[in-house]
Amino acid sequence: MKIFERFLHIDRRIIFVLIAIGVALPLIYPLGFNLEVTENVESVYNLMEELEPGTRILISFDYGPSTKPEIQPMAIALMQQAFTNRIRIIAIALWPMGVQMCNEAFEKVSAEYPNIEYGIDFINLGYKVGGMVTINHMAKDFRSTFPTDAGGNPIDEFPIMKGIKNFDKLGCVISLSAGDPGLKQWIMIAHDTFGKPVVGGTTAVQAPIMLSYVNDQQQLVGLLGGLKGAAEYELLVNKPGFATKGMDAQSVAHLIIIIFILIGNIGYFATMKKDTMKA
Amino acid sequence: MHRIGIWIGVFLTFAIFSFLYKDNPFYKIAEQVFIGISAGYWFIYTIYNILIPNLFVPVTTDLAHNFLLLIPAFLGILMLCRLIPSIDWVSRYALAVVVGTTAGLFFKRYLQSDVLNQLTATMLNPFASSNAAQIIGELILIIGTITGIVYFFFSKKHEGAFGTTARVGIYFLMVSFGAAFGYTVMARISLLIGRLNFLLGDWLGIIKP
Amino acid sequence: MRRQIPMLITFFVGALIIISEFIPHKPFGTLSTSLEGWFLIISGFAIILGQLSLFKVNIIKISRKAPNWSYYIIALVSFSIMVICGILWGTQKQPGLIPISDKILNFFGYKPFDYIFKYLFENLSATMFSLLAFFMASASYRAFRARSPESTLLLVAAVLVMLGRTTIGSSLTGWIPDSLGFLHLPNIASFIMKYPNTAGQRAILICAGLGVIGSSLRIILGIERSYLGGK
Amino acid sequence: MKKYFLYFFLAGFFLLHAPLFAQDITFTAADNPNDDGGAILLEWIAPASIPEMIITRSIDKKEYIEIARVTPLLQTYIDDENIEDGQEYYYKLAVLNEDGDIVQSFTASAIAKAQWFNTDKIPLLIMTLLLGSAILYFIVSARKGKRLYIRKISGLDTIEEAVGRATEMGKPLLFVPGIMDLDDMQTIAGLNILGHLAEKVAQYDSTIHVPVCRSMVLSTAKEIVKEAYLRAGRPDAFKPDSVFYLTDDQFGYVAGVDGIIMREKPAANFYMGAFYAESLILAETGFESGAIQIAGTAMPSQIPFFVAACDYTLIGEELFAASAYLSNEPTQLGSLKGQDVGKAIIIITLLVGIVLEIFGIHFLKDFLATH
Repeated sequence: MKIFERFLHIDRRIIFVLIAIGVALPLIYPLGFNLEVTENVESVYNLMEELEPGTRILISFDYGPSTKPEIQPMAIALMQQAFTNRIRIIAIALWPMGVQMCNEAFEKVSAEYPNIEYGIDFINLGYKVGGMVTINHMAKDFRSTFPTDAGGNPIDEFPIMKGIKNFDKLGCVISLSAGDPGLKQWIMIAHDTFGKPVVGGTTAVQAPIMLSYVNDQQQLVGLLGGLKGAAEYELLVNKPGFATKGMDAQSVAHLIIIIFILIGNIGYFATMKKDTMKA
Repeated sequence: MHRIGIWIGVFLTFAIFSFLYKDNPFYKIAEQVFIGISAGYWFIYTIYNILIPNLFVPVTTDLAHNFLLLIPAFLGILMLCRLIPSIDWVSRYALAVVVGTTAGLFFKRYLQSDVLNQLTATMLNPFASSNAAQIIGELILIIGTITGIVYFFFSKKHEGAFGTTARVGIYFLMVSFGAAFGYTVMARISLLIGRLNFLLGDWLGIIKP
Repeated sequence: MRRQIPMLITFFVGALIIISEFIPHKPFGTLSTSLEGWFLIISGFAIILGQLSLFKVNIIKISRKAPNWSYYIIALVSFSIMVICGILWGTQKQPGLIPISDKILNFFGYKPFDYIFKYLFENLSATMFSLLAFFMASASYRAFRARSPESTLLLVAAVLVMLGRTTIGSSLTGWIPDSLGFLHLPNIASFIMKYPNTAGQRAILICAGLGVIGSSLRIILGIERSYLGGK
Repeated sequence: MKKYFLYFFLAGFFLLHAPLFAQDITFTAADNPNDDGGAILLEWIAPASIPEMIITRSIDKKEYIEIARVTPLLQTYIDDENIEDGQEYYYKLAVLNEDGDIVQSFTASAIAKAQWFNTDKIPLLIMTLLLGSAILYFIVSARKGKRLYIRKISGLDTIEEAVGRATEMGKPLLFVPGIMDLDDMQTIAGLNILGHLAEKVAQYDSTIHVPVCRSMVLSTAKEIVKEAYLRAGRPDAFKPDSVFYLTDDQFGYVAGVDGIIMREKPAANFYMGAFYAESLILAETGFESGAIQIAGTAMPSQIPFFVAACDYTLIGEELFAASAYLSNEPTQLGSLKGQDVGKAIIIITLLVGIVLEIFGIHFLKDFLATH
């Protein structure tokens, strides 16, 4: 049974090439599988829809270019939903690269919403170090944590910041997070200490851990996990974008990996049986 | 310059992908550029977004109200003394403040969020629902959480009924590791989709980026 | 002096932060708030320290002609270019020391700092992590074997989640009638995520949480001193 | 005539709506609880049909200034603009109609003050005291010399077996202490295990490679291996080069370690410490080379790869337990024992809570859940 031994020793470069093709082809020739919206994504959407026009929310950009493909689509879809409903966004970043991610998302979205004005409907307050400690500080004294926006202009100059001294006047907190500091810290401080509803968009790596917080204590109201979560959200706000486009490629790549896992295991069991028979 | 930028990006992308074949000078160059730029970015953003607005501006414009900020400024400078080996021990004073604050905050926040709230979130009445899947699910959740904690119990030998409970616990842990594994596959593939979208869209223009 | 005073500082700071949770009254509440503000500034210096020591380590490696030393020059140069661009012309939102001329702005389309970020850094960083997609695929094939009941459970859960969490999962089992809806792959994946996965993760969270509590307590009380370095 | 018609209409509006509002609206002001003063909590219950309401504030009941425009759905507003403790503030809640005219108003007043104890935090305080004292008690008793039992961690039995096998085969062992610095507890735990492993290596006269990626870890790991050889009575056999620095970069380090695995084909690989994405690359290369692999990490997202590709994996807290078990250090043992008491408390509370919930008694759950 030589073939089974072959199964065990496929050159990894063949796998590399197959994965690359498996991802590239569906991008060029979409297959058009349909998408189902899951419960946790819907909770995020509903929370946002229930906010009254004019409400201010805080979005924290806790990621960088390394995870941009997964999280940027969420940022864009959330911004689109907020601006459609006249929800105002205060953006901050716990990762320095988050400032640029936020700028890029805003530039893209604001082109569709000409009425949105910086300082009234949206503000980018820039990056602060310190993770959990800094969140705790801004929850008690927001204005001394953020004396200026990302451009160094005092926040008193912007109408959107009027009366914001802590989290009291925020509708909810959203953390778009790729790790630490990120969503976990926001849950611990913004919800568990100061009682603000928190929702999150995370990389798929983070999602299984964060699901423990989606519970009847509402530590986390809802969660967008990875590209799939982003695609579902694009579907809900009815603005298909990068994530929706990537779903087919994602499916095919998963299938390829599953097939290789099966091949590896078939080879393993077949050769093991032979070994034990010999013994 | 947009086009040139794209070409630089493509070159760097392939330089890093060449690592898949084997470690080589192109990869090493790209890696060092990455490290250098990343460090420069952190440096600049820390100065513009933190040290200037939160320290320099308040202290220089209104010292009377902000003189207390000179304390963290002093501690920060002590922190930098770590670069000079002969007096690097003074950085411990600054480190002590940082570590003390973190330890104090971690103590209460982990206790609240990861212990107390997780505990109350598991206090469920599984029979409250009429949906069979939910009843089974919540029973699984309760049993899994308790047996999982039992697995991490170190002051008792895993034998007899206790050992069996721990054994059940490890099975639950394995399922969650499997789920986490599946999700990680998903994450990494998404990043590759992002890259190919750049190559096929922004660079080659085969698809709409 | 070199160890006792830092330990005392840690004790007072840590204790104050914990006490302020229960006693919001002055001075505890206000003191802990100020301390957290200081933390932000000191951590800012810590980041600067990190970048400067990277600079220093690289210079040492180059001057000692450590293996591959020539590559470290590249890191130094890119670091310096980034810092100089940032200080001179500033970033997208932030003005720098000298006003940027329209000529440079029109030439690059962005400020130089942002140009480097957008075209060099974003691509480098994104590609670095997408490498893992390939390693992930080959590792799944070569190392993931159903060798024991434990690893079998892990594999089965992984495969179900991988199928259920993509569009292909819903297409594969889309024909299943509603009465057997629980067999629908996305529903199976959701069930796994919501119950057994959460049970396992929660057990880990609670036990790791207790671990953090234990180590924080040891640090505050000065029993655990490894963070001070040395013996 | 038109004018009269309007008056008539307005009067009708008031007659119809005003009493309805008055019945349904309550408005209260009180000190915002559990803070250090400077804030007043305003609460109202009002029918959702009201389009807008204005809150005004006064200190002398004469001059009122607007502080916010709110809707019935919001239900609460915390006024923390320039509030002085001890001063009485008077509030008016004015109900507007669709045209923006004031239809009716309600008054309330309150004095802000700081609290000495945050009553929301009683369960947290109880838990803090319970856990804190349990951990401290066991640390103190362990330091006094009390023997504390820690169960054997199954992966650790294989250390001796792996060293024996390496000696037989004439192959080295590989130990990777993670990619984080000494400030990570996992690195320290990993190095404690290295100490034990190195002692066995010295006894069996085998060889070990320890590549590291942090300069601080380098000096500490060298020290630990040297001490281990000394304990084994073989200080002469210690080779300082066996612990060496590769590079600080994550992937550069992995490439280096991969190279060692492929060239030297170690009989056993140990990965003990804090790992990120590189865990998978290391575990895969090691698996291919056919080595016995033993891993330990508390990084939740990396455990799956180790579990799948290694023969034994210390999962999460097990890493710290192994470190305590091997180092036999009283503070670590005591702390672990204290945490176990915490786990026992949690399981018991959880069981009681579930039973109470099943019988429809929500007291315990409500008490512990602060929000």
